Amino acid sequence: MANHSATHPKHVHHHFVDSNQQFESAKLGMWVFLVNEILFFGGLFCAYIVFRAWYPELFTQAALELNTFWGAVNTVVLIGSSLTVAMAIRSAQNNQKRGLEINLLITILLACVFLVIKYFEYEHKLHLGIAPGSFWNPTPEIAAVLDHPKANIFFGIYYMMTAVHGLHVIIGIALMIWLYLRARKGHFNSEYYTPVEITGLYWHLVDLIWIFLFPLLYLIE
Amino acid sequence: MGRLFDFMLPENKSPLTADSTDWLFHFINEASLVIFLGVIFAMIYFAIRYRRKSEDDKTPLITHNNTLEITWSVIPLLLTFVVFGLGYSGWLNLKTVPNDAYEIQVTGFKWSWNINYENGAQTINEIHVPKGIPIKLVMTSSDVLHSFFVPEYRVKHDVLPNRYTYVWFQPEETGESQIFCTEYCGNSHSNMLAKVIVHEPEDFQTWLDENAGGPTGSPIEQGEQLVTLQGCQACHSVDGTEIIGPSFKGIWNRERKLADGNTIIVDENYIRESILYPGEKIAEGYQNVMSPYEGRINDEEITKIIEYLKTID
Amino acid sequence: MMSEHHGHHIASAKQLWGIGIALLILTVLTVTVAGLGLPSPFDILTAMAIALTKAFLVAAFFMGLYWDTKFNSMLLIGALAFFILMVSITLLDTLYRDDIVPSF
Amino acid sequence: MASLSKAVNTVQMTPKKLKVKRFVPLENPTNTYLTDEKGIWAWLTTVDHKKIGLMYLGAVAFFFALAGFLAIALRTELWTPAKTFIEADTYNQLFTLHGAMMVFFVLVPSIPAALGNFILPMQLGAKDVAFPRLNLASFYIYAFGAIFTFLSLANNGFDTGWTFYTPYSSDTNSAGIIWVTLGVFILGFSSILTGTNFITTIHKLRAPGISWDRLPLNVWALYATSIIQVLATPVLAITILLLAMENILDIGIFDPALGGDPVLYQHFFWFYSHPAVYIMIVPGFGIISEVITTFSKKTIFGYWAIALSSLAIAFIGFLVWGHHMFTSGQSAVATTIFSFLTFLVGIPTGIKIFNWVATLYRGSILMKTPMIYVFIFIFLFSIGGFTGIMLGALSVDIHLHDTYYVVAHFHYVMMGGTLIALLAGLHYWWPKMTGKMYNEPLAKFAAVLIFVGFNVTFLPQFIMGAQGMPRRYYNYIDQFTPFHQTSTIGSYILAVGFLVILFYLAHSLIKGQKAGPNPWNSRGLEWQSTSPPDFHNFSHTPVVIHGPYDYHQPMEEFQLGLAVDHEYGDEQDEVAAEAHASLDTETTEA
Repeated sequence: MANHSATHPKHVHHHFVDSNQQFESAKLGMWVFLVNEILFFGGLFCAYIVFRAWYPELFTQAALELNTFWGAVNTVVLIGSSLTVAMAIRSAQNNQKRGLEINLLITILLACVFLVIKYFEYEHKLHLGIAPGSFWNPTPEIAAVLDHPKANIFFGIYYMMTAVHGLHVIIGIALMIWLYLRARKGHFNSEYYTPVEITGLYWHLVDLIWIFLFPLLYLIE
Repeated sequence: MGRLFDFMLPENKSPLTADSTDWLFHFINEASLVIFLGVIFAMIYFAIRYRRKSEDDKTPLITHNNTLEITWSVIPLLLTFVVFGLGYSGWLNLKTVPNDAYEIQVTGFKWSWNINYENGAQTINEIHVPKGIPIKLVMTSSDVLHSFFVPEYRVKHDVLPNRYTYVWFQPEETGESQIFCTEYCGNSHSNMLAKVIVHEPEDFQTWLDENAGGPTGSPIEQGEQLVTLQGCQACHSVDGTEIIGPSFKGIWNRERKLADGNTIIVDENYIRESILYPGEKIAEGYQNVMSPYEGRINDEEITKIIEYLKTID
Repeated sequence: MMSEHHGHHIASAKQLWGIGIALLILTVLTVTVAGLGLPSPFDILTAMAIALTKAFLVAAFFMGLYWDTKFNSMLLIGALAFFILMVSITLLDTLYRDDIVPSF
Repeated sequence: MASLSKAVNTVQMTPKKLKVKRFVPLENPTNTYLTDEKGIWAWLTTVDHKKIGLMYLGAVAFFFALAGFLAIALRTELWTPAKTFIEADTYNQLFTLHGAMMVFFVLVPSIPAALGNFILPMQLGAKDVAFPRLNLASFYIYAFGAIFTFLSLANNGFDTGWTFYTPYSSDTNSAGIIWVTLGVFILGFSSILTGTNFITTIHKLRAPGISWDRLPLNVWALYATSIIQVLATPVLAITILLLAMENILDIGIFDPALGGDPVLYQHFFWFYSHPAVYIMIVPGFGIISEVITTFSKKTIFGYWAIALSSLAIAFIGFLVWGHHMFTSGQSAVATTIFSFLTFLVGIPTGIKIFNWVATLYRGSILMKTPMIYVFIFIFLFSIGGFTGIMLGALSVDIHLHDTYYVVAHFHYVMMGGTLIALLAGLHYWWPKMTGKMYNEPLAKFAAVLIFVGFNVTFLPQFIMGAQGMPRRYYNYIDQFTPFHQTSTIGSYILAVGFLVILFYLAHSLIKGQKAGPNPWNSRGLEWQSTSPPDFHNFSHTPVVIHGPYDYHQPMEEFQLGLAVDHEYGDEQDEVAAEAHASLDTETTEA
């Protein structure tokens, strides 16, 4: 904090003493923001837990309509993207411009794969009339298996959770594209890679949320 | 009686439910007043005694005093424990309905209270009860949240759709007590008033027997009673006055302009639809605020209401 | 230089790949265990135990909490604590609605 | 006086020694944050925390005036038991708007985002908050939220009460509810960004020497507030999102008609909205601590008791939300536990009040306007606190819930507490923010008007509430007429009080006397800069060797800065630093 002798590099804003203080501040700020995110999703998890405690049989029944295989594939895809983001940060720390670009690109690609799979899952459910809220209109075959008066609520929660998570994935993709463009211009190096680091933190959180969503929604037998 | 803050509370007409509440109310007020006056007195005394005499005043360095800190943490803490305990026991009493309580069904809806008795008697916005025995109200709502409040009995509970909640009380004198709805429920929330009417036990029995079985008389007379009991008049007048919805006066077989621009003839089917699914065809110039009566009224009753409406011209 | 910057730990590629593979194995494991059809509540307990392990791996190594200042870990733990608080107090209501007076 | 003393002190600080010298703030600064960049565009795009703070202050004042005007309309309507001059629908929309605006646009951002933004970095000796651009973004997000809320008025409005209870709010056909939920959702982000910014700033941007035991209590209070903002606001966001989805899509989580549970909505809502009460009041506590020490010229009594009680309130505040739901139909177990915990939150609040009063003991007390507001605060807030104890007691709350007693209680806490503290802070820091003094006699007169008007307005509400008058009533039964009329008269007196304040503050901006850097002779770090401060707050890097309330130490030792050349920052900085150095006449052994 008291180190004033170093020159003030260009990427350091005027109100910071040095690069390290700026980096630490950004990282702390991001963690505080992640606290927000956790409690934001926390509300949905809370609704989930309350309703699951009330109607455990509904959750067992309704989870059968969700495709465990594709859910698992999506889990693997997101874990993979977390790994590539971690590798991207490592590349930036080691001044590997090319590695950074490639890892970011793979991450974006995996995030898109996640969304595509999610899209087909939604599409399939909507086709069967398993739609949120007032669009709830299951086909007779589904209604026969899913004969619970509160089935609409399970899928209300399912759609809210996955849609809000999906929205975070989309925001993540946008951030990642922004990083990629900056990386190509050579903005990042071992001295300055703060945006990569904190976007990485965000992306890992998106992965963390999914790590819990997957068993809670798909893996109830 | 004769406590300092008596002027704040309404008359106590149900001592079994109100006494402990009132005692605690007075206790907290009096204890608070003593501490409050102490704090304010100290503050003003210091302000005068230690007013600034010159800009060079030197003040002593007093950083803290653990004894004092503990004293003024622990004493209020103990006091609040006492208050918690008393509040808790009073509340347990409010929750514990005596076994021999007389049960009455109450349904809240926008914006009236419908009261049902065991023998089929029905009233609107009037709860007739005998004095001297515990009364239990089993309450539910047919639309949004309401809250049932009788200040003179110190009882209150929210009324929820798809759930039953209850309050109990035991009035000890005949007369009337005001009922309020205290959970905001829309336009006429403040008109959702009702009364508890306390009778001598024998008078109550007479009243109950006279009203057994609900509406009586010709279909038209029954229709008229139903319009009252279902609370229609909170929004629809029968004399042409505009309240929240269109008046019932002179609508039968006439043309009616709808909010979507179409015109319709007011006939049996339109009235039936408007009772069961009021949002389908809104009359021009009115808001869609009525809650659907689907499930709350049967076809026979609708027919009687229609017969009655035909007669208002 | 790097020793001064305690936030700038560089994880080795080997470490990161190791964590990634561990996460993959745990995913396969949780799907397999779910297929066994353990009796309730053991099914949900194992699923949550595995999910928590995965979350720990991600937070500690991918997010670098293991090398980071303690305060950032405290933030994460604090957020979880408040989440648990929210859920457990809400459950105190929703699970005990049938008791007319508290049955302590 | 003119000697160019180059003598330099060495202060022992871990881990290394710092060379410090004294910097006396200029009496007549030529270059301040107000003259730094001019023009409306410079203001709108500024990332300077001081300008953003002022913009927030202006916006908060605007919304307060608007919501206050609505309050006057409501009180006027309540002059007679039936219709006085507006329809029921209008009345219902107005009280909803009054509540929503006062809570979300005024009270939540008032002290942290307006005064806090201005003062916090200065009290830390920082040049700005950690994320200046996010700070500006939070202001615009706030503005957007406000616009959406007003758009709801163009879409049939909303009349649900600021609590938006389901199923009333989810069944309503008015599109207004969608717009306002969107507005509140957006506002939440503004609040979150402010909280995130403050936490990071307090952790990472403290000037050399400001250890945790030298943090001003205002900073401790803002720190506690920020923690609540960060932990609670996201839950509001998700609640409001679920509510909007309930209204648009009927997803059924909260609507009993679709199988959901309206009481669950209340849990979600109050999980935010009860801690939000502390978001509003805790920063007020911070201001009181600052003002009371300055005008007693004395060390705060019980520094750690006050600092830690803020954190305790922040924490316990999360455990008591269910006391808004004693009659709602939540379980008996939950009700009991919530009631018990509610009393615990009263204790740290009481501790604060006792410590403040103890601070006055043997002080050198000067009754300037900010100090008068502190006295008013302690008077009104104590009443708010005691009536809070009343409402926490289970059996009594059953009777008082949702009556005017509750209305009076939260006005005593929110207006008698937060708003009076805001006025104390505004008058206290006004010379620092503008460099001008206000008219002291007029200010005292306004304070008295507000005190009298407030009590005339809200004391009768305690009585009629206890008598049974429910809240949110357009019509009322005749027996309450005298109370309502007294209350209405009181509200007019209050309004006049605020108009007087508006008048003399505006006058001060134009014709106010120069204030000088430290008109109250405070030891606070923010007063050791020029009034108004320069763009970087200080022309030097401040070094702190005493606590902020060490009035037994000489003023010189509060004006220290790093005695090294400014090797960073722009050139103006260096010039200013040299100008100060030339004024440096003596040094003190530290």
